[in-house]
Amino acid sequence: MSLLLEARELVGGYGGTDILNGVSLSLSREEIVVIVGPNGAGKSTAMKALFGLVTVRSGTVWLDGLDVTNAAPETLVKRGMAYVPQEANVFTTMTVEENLDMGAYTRRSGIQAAKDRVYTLLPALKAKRRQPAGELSGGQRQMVAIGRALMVDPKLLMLDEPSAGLSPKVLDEILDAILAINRSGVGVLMVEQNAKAALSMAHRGYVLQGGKNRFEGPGPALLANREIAELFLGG
Amino acid sequence: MISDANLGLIMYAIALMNIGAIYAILSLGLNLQWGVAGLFNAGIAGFFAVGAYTSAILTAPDSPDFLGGFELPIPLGWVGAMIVSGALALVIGAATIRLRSDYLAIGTIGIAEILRLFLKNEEWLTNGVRGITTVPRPFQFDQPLLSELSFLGMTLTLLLIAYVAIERSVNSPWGRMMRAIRDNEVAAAAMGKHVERRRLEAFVLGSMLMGLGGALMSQYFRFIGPEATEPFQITFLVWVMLIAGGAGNNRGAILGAFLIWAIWSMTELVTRQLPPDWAVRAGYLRIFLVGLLLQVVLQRFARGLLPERIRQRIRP
Amino acid sequence: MLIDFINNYLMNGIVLGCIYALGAIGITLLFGILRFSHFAHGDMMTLGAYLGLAGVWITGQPVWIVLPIAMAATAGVAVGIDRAFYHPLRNAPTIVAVIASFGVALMIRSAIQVIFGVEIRSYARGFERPILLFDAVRILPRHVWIIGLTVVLVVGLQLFLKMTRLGKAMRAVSDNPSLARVTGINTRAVVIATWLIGGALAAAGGVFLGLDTQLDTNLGWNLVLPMFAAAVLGGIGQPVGAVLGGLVVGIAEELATYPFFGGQALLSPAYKSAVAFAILILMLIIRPTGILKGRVF
Amino acid sequence: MIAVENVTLRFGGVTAVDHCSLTVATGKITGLIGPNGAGKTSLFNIVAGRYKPSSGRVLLDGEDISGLPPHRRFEKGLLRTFQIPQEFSRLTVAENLAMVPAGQTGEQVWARWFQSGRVAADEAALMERVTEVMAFLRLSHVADELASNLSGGQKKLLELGRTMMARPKIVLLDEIGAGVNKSLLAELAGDIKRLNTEQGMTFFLIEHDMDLIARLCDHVIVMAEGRVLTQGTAAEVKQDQRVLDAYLGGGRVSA
Repeated sequence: MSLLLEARELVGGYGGTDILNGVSLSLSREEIVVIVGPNGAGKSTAMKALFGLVTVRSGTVWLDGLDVTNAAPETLVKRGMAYVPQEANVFTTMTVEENLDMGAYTRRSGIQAAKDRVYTLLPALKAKRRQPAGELSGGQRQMVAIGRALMVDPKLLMLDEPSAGLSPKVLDEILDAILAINRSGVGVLMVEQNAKAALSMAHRGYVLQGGKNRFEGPGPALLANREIAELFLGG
Repeated sequence: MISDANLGLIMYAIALMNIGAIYAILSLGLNLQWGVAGLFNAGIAGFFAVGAYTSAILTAPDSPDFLGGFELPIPLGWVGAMIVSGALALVIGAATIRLRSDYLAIGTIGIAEILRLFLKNEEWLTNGVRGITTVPRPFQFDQPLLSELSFLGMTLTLLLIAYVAIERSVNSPWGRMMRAIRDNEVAAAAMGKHVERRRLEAFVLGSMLMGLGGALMSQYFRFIGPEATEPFQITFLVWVMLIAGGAGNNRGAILGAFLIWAIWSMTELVTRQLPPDWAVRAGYLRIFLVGLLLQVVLQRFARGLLPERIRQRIRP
Repeated sequence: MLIDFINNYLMNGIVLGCIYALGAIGITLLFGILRFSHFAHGDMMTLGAYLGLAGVWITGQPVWIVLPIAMAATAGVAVGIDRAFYHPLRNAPTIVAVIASFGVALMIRSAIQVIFGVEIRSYARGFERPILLFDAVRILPRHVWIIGLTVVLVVGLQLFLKMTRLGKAMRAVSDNPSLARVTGINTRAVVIATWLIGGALAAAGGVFLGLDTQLDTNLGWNLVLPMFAAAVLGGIGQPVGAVLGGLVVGIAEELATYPFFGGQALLSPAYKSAVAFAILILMLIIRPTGILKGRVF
Repeated sequence: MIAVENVTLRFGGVTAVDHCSLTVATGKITGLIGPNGAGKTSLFNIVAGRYKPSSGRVLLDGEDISGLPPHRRFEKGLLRTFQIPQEFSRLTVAENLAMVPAGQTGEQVWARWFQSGRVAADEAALMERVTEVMAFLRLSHVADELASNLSGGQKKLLELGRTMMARPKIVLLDEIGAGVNKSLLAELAGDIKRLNTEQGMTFFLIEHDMDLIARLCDHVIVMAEGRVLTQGTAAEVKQDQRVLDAYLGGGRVSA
């Protein structure tokens, strides 16, 4: 099992203050890996650091064996990394189809094939493709955001709290879609507040606290860990 | 005895100081608005013109060409200028002050442009394009040098009063509150400050100073015409003065005014040497260079020569 | 009566509206993408008009022929100005760029004044016989050209924004810059494209105005206010809105001087430009998002 | 003290707060918890006057304050802090605190011209209070530092410091704990408790740290999807299966 992504001892943050104090994680192409942890643990920051949105002051990120520490998002997208931010993750004034076109901005060919693949994986989008994304519901927007990210045929899909603000039913649909995407051969890295739902579907999980790794292991095992449950409700 | 050449030079230097001091008053007004309260006034010329015309009409002798014949004492001309400019600022500010600063800029440009049309077209009031040529000037003596010096004494005194008054307000809880509003209006509102009203205060006060500047300028030249409301001569130059001197610092505002005015006028000495058909163009070249100077300042010395002081302590 | 209204007021209003629209599109696009009010846009129109004049002088061709050259040259200058004066300020508060744009406005204008002088000029133009429609409506050929070319430019721009990769990327950056970055959109290319389009359309507007009236060095500065009014009216960030806004402001300015009641003009022609200001202020107070729901400042 | 009645807030197509009703009792510390996106901060913004609700109303001591701007609510004794610290970046720490108290003589623009002595006297008294508050929050060593140079945790303290300067009747605390280290947080909690018991200050706070919630709050309201899910004491809420689900995960049990 070759590693698609490996990050070792990341330290960094915004401006002068470090939020990450040594985060390490790895992921293979077949995996769904989830990062959980209490608020302020540095989960989203860790993901942004992987994607070049937060400056990494020390530590290294490898993508497919290549050092991509602090590479620009544009470069990372071209190398097969796609990122779905937590908020404001669709172009609201553009139609669903145009959102997908934007996802394909870095590629020159195979756009139609990529689009067809997205519509197969996320069939709900096809019916809405001429509608402005701003008019869609929260769950549908999340689908558009994921679809937009898939347009580059990424090796790695990173999702920042895909469950935020969604009802449990819609969340189930999103998680099912993520499973389908993973089965089609895309590594998935997710940050989630909703630890139960996320860990139950993940191959592996990392629990962060205070900008550091606290626990790691297979999803269900973490979920069964009483200490981790305590961490969320205050330990 | 002073030789004629030296006398000319001295007269020139005093004139430079006189106009510099008037610009310094304008620059102080803009500092109150932009440096302290973060209000983007792009219509300085409008408030300046209103002040100039108000004072001219109030103090000039009767004439069939324009409204007037009040022949009020000159200080009343200043007061009138400040009141009318302030009232105008109140009206325009009430409409636009809660908007983002770009909009305030558009709003104030609009007012300035409409005023320009108004002053040019309403001949009964302003004598139209010919302007008012009988604005009285205080301290007129047989000796031109004495007249100039006395006028300078007056402008410097007014500048000093304006500086002390503004400095006291800025270096007080009021100034602290204004800077807080400038930095973060959401938080200032949450801390119970009436953001819109306070901004309006700064806007009106600053505009009153601009009106005073207009009144002084018209008295100094004994003339006011619509070309004085050209955006370049007033609005733009004052902005360059404040930015170069240091927005947020009253001394910077004054320094910037004298400095930029000196640079501006001295380049005129050079262009005056050129043959006449070149002189006109060289005049525009000067404007170009001032524009370039602003760009250099913005890019390299964004905080000005005398930057805003931090760690201010309010002392009695 | 009605015919007189159409011939002397409505047509002029539409032509003026087209000119405002061409400038307002640039203002609105620049605001959407670079997030600052570009107060030098009027003077960019002046530049286009004078580059057109230079083209006429040099080539001896009518201005219609040199129009594309003037547009291209102005677009190039716009990109250069961005590089020299706005790009270095990209990380500063946006208001700094606004101040810089005032300086740029002045620099463009004074450069033109140095090079071309301040005399009023015009493109050589012979006497034009109006085209008669339905035996009553008279239209000047140049007005037909101006309106027609504006339609072509606006439709072309709309197709570009809707159909092409770069056009869509421009809309995407305008919609959500941080998401655009994450998506891998080349923001530098988008910024350059915005300046090219803004500069080219401004040049067209400037040439049209010079053609319809005369060339003077304050031509563009006098348009700034109505153009901002048009952009705000249409909704900031909305090119179609800017066109609508331009037409509304242009027509409103002309109609304001029409003697609706008796023989007196509704508003003295001297105060025409106050109409734009009134529309602007009214709009800001009543509906700051504009007709087409643009961004609120 | 505060009653939120059937309040709804929509942004475009998204409903952030959905027919939410709740009350905050006078003299108590009430906690508001819930997963991200549950509408907690939106609700705070409505109570503080930043947003107008799409429907419903907010009462303060029985008076409808739905239409009042933030500064009028402040005058009525309602104060909020911000989740992301909203410091006055170009003011020093001391100035950030000193600007808070309302009705300072020197807030009149002409006060320093005609009543300089009184302004100076007021200022001296004010500075004593500022010094106290800074000492209390361990900010004395950065008193003359620009607020923008503070660390995230120090900015949180500054937020709390402004609250202390204002002496309001009720304080809305938006995640005062995030980014503050544990030992300091424990002391902050002690301070909040003391302000509550000794001065009768009412608190309404959003917090993720359940520990802090359990220690401080008399009453806990759980929000999810824009509504109140359940409420009760911290212990009660912690046992509620719906809360465990909302926090630790929704309906999904298998994958």
